[in-house]
Amino acid sequence: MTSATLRHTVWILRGNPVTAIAAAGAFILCLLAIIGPWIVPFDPIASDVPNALQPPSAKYWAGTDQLGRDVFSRLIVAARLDLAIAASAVTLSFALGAVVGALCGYTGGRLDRYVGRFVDVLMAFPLFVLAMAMVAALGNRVENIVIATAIINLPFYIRFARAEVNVRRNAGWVEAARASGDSHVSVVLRFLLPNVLPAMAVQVSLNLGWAILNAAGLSFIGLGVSAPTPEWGIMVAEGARFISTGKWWLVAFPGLALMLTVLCFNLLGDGLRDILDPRMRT
Amino acid sequence: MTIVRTACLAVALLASTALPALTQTRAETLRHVTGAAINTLDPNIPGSTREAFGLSLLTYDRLLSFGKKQLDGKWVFDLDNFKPELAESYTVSPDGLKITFKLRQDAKFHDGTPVTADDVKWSLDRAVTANVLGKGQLLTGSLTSADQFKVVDAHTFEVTLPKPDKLALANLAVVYPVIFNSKLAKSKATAEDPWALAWLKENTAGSGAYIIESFKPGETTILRRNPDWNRGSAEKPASFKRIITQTIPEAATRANLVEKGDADIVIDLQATDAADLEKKGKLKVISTPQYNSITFVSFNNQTPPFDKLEVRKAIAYALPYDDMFKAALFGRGAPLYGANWTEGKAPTGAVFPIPQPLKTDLVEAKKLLTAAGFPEGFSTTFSFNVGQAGTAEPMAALLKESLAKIGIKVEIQKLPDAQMSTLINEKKVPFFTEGIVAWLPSMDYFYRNFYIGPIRWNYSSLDDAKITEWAQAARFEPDMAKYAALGKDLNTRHFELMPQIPLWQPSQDAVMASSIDGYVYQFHRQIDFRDLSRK
Amino acid sequence: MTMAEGGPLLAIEDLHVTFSTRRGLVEAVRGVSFSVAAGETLGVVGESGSGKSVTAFAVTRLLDASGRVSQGRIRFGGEDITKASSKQLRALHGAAISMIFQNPRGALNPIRTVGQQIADALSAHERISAGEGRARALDLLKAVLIRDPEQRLDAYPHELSGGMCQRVMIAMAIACAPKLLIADEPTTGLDVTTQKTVMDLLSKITAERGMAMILITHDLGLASRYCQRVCVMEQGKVVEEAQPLSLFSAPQHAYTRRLVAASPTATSTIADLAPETLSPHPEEAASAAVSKDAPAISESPGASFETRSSIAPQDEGSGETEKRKRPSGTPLLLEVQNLVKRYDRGVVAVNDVSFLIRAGESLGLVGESGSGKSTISRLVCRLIDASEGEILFDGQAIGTLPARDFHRSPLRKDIQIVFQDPTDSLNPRFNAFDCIAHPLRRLLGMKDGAALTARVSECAERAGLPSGLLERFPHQLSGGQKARVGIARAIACRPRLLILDEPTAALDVSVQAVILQLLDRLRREDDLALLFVSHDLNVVRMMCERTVVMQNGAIVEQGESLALFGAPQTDYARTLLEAVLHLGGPTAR
Amino acid sequence: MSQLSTTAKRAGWRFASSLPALFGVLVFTFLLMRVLPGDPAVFFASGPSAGKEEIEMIRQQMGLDKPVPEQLVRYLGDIGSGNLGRSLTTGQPVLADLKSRLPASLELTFMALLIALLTAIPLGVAAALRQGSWIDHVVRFICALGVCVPTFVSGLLLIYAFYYLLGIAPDPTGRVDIFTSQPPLVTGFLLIDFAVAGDWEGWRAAASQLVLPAFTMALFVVAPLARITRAAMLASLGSDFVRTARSLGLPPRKVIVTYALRNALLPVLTIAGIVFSTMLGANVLVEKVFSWPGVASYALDALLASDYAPVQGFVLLMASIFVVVNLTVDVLYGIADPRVSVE
Repeated sequence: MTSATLRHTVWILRGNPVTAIAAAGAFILCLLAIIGPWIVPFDPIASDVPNALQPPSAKYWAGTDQLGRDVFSRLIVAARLDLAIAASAVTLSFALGAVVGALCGYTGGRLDRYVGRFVDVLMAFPLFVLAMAMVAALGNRVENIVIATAIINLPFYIRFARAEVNVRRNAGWVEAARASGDSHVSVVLRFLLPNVLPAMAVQVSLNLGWAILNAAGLSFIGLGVSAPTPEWGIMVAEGARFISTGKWWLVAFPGLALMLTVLCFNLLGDGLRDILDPRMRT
Repeated sequence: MTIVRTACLAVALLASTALPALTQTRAETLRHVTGAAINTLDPNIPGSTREAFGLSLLTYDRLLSFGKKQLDGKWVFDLDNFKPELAESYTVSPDGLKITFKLRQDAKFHDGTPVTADDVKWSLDRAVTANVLGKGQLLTGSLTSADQFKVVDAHTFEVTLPKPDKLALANLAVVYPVIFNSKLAKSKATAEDPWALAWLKENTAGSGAYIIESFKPGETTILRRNPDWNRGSAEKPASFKRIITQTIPEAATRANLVEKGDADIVIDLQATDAADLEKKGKLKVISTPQYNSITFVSFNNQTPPFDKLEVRKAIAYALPYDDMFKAALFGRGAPLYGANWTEGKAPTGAVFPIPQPLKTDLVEAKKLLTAAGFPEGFSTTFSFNVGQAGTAEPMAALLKESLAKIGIKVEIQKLPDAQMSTLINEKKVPFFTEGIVAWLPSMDYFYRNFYIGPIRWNYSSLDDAKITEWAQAARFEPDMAKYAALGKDLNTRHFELMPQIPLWQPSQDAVMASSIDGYVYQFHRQIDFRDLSRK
Repeated sequence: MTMAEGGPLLAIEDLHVTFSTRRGLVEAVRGVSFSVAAGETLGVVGESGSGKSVTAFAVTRLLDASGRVSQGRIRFGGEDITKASSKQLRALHGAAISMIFQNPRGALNPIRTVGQQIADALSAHERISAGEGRARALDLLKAVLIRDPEQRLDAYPHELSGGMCQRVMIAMAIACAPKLLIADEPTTGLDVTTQKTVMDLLSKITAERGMAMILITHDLGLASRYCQRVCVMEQGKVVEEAQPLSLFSAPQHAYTRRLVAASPTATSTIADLAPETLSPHPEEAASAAVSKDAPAISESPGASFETRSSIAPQDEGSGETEKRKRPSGTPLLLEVQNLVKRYDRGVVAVNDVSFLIRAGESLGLVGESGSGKSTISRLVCRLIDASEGEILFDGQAIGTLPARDFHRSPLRKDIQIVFQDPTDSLNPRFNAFDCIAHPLRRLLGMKDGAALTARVSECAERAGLPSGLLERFPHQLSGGQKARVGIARAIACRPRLLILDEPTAALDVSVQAVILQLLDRLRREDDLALLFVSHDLNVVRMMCERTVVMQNGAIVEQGESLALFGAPQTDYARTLLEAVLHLGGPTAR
Repeated sequence: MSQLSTTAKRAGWRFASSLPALFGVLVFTFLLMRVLPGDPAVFFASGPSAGKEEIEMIRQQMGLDKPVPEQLVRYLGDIGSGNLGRSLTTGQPVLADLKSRLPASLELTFMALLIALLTAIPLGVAAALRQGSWIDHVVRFICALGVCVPTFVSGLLLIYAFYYLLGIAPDPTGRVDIFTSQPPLVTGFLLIDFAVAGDWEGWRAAASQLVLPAFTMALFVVAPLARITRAAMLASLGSDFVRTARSLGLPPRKVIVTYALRNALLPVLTIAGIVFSTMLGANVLVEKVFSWPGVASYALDALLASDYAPVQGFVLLMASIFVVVNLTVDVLYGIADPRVSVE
């Protein structure tokens, strides 16, 4: 990041407190994901059945669950897994989608048509059902949830990268690179990709939240991460069963955590878009 | 700006439509909500759901039905006591090999045709001959061939048995041997489908207390009372004019509905909702331990390390029973642990399951595990299916935590229902929780169906010569004292071998409007709406 | 609105316009004053960033949200409209003052028919029925001399050519008979021939209807031909105001002098464009010192109102006669034979084109947009494959190696290209150093180190790029500087043939002048052959010994530049030449 | 005229080119279902004595005893003859199930999309007109808020609040109050059928059932729609033709609505099409929570039971709808934007 970009970023953040707050929130989240297990007041896994279903109190800030586990501690510890799921799913589809999409967008022709067909097939799928089917088929382990989420995200990244590269494929600097002795592949990888990555980074941060929600949805229908691992989606899904009996804290706090996280990433994505959008640089 | 204004108008319009629906006077209608779905009208079709079985009890009659008895103050079905349905009376010959039924003269099918012995013959022939579910069930009562059924005259019917079988009559009272309108059914039969399976799947040809008014699989079934039906106890039609069964997948919503009075009865609530509603006291909550069921933690006894008795026992002593019972079921059920047996012998043999003398004892568990050659413990997986996650998930978490204390590392596997049943059928799950239910909960029936042979329901893959021998002997043992003695040996042996760890019998929480009367816990864990009335 | 008798129609006094940017307030217009009398045509001339368009938008108060009039007064018809409410302004817009914009296609609503849009303009100020609107729209279309006006009424802008769109735009602007027409670069982006007809139409209409017009343009020729009075703007100020004849024949202000000199005429030479005798542009002076360290460049990156800096010429003026004659014994460098390029769906972009370039020779390729000249430059550069035909370079058939593999060819470094849009031709993520070093690394296999740094600096120096700018990224450079980076990159590997695809089309005239001089110098120093693609006939005439004229993918005429421009043989070449505007007084009206 | 024929040609071309995708979906789903580790025969052989025989019986019935390639060929043949197989979960032919359930899903999705559009477009326009102001930030925030609550949570909370606590919403038990008689079947869309029958009481009942689930779904898609509206509106407000309109003194309303908004709605149309197809497939959870008898919850139950035929049928249906929606969007786009031509 050059100093000019840095200055620009600072300017954007100053004019845009929402983005600044979102960035701070995302930073805190990442921090919690790293140090979470060492700062929580209770063991997030250890049960304490006599103290089950306690409402929030000074001791249990967010109450306790069915097994008497401290909801607050579980929330904090879950940050790591949730962020990991979201980040790895998005990274996977991002990496694959960017390269494939960029190649398609640059070369056009047969590869583009074939990949386009494949993307059409994927897009024509009801995505959530596809994710469900894949998790059901592969087994509901964390890595499979990640893979399923990545695959259903893939078409968007491919299309996005394809479109972004496509508008640049005839740019002067691309032809100049060819004239400077670069092969097509090297033009795509060393010239076009670095140029479309920032725009895609916006997509990434918007998608991070979506990936977390997707995992939560899978948990709700029983295809999520297995107990007793704390994970927001499954906590919300479990807590949802207690809404009717007024045990609100079981759904409210994980829901809030989920909400704040997704909110952070979404607002950050919006902000990133502003930072990276050259038209904003008046 | 027009758009904003239009949007405001639209929102206002939408909001105004969300007014409270008018409460209708519907005392004569019973609205039942359930999480599952009815999928066929003929309970014999392979793949029929429990709700389909429940429905068939209303649309069809059988020769007999179970009587009722009180168990701890709750009405439950009685395996040994029958009341006539289409049969007016029945006699069993002294050698127990011939049962003669006298049919009611006044019974008519829904289309007005009188019910005759020919219809009974055709229906029972179908149940033991066609590719239907009844076949497998009826053989547990020695009913296997059409030759055993004989029409004596229009209203007399005879069943012959190869051996005196205690469960023969009971088998005629379950859901499969329903009596079809044979004339109607035969008219719909084809050469490929002589038993009219396809037609009966979507149509009824019965004489039951209710007639299908509308049937939307997976959504709603509406039943209209059959005014001519008089097989109930009071010689009059069923009490409710209409019965609506609706599928509401979300359990919390079902609880809301019944609490708000929009639904009249529901039997598949989450334990937490049932407990909550009971505490509020507005509704009638009848909580009956399912005395014909067991929820257990099972091992595959053929798979190491669970082929070692000490390992199984070690785990049995390591489970946190009380916590599991409280966390998973909120204490709603009958525990099958914590009994006191003298000298390690089962106190009774006439019934199964009975509580076993198990308690949490980590020291003992560790000792047993060391004896088994696993002083450092081992790693394994513990599986349950998604459908049971509500209770199994907290249970599994506690189990994992507790077993970790004796060095056993457990990875929890939550499997989609179909996958779990497939794996169990292939005997590929080493360590898991499941539940079993016997429609005919006699002691030998349990042992024969769940602990013998390479069949799917033998969850523990137990293969013990003594249990096999004693269970087969008990089946045809006419002397109840000897039967009880065999049962005592079986129960004791079962505990000693520890093929599974029985945990509890969960309660069926029937939650209903306080005006509803006459609820009886039934063998198939569905409601027999013919019993119900509104005060 | 009452008109003050005898007073000017529009009077601007000491107008200041400021924009709020993140670096604070930027003053784009700094005290402009001028007036327009009723029926008069005033030209406002200046290069990009001079504030001429901002002035126009300030008059109509159509500035961006970030810009505002900070000082001064605007009187229209004697009334002060500086502080007019938006309602008052709405009454003025279209009815009293209309505007015509550049990029006419973009200025029309793409999803509304031409007739509807004209009717919209009418109904904004008059209560008229739909039928009436249509009828009057038709009349207006006839007035702007559109062919088949009945059919055009229901056409969408994309179905019309750029020239026709501009006519529609004019029809809309004059719909409510305004007193003043402000035409902001009305012909930029149009082909020369179209440019002429559109301007002729504008002057005819304004004359017929007694409308005053402010013609805002960067093109001195255009202003001289159509205006009665011309204001020259520089950096937000009017530096000179005069009759066109006197202005161009005897410019008073230094800037005007430089501008006049830089504008190519029918007779000017490369050396004339930026003679040393003229004082350089104040900001150029700083960057002119190529070899000096750390030039104090005051222009800031990314500013919309940046000034194009450039470098003063150094050793021009020599060899004017020498370059016209190349001995016929000079070896052939490039030989293009029967080149054809077909695209899908039967579009033929290049149709049977043949020409030669000798070593060190400069060949011009002229034609209007769509004539296939850019396709030829890419074909020759081996960026795309030809459908038919041969390209021989130094006697070798280079067309046989597919374009996809040509990057491995040893001849790759011998053929290099400079692109039209300097912004578009630089990788936004490379700084100037990397841009120039890239071909050296790829084609000459040079590794990072002192040698590479030295070579890059040398190229930059030769292209007139101060070494202090090498660390900058493209968006931190001005247009002229970016063009220099592009040239430095192209000459880095010392090619033998340099293809120049409209290298100065996106640049201001004064920058164009120095870039042209630079290219001419480089050619002579390296004995570089040039393929110079341009739509600007004056530039080609100066730069090239021989010229090829193209139309619709085929060559219509080729020959020695002097001969061709002096006595064109074909009608098309003649039309092209006639449409070229030269400095001078207004044409007879 | 030529515009119409161009659009028709374009639509036809698009349709033809989507057929391979449909075929791909078909085969892919088939294979995916076969990879599922659950054996439907075992799952449905749940009778108390379910032995090998019963399992075999079901396997035969479903044709699972044949090798997979043969199953695929037979399946494709069946599809060709319009037979989507039979669901074990409901016991009905899949085609009949889908036919009876699709209107429910469509009605819900349409309503949700309508609510979303009616919310998103004004929000997006407001944000664009006041770019950078607090309105812009508030809109951004509201949008972000909508997408960050899982639908099942917002659905359950809405039920809890509006049905259980406040009692102003009807019981969340499907499309219409069980005690309201159904209108005669015309389109399957209850709102239309009730209106056709002139039963306004019933119409009200159906509409009131629709509000909460539709709102839950709409909540989730307001964000992308508002976002694209804002962006498109900004682009079109900054465009040359809006400047032209201003320079001609057109009234602001006309400038904003006729010039800016109509152009800005073009990208919104595209996104709305995508949103519609994704919603239709992704409303599984909403349908579950509101006991809505739609196709998605039907497919979910079938999937968990490894009931192949309904899942395959559902996916095929969704893919077809995807194609149809794309076509519709194309045609609409072609009508709305004269620039579009055959590629």
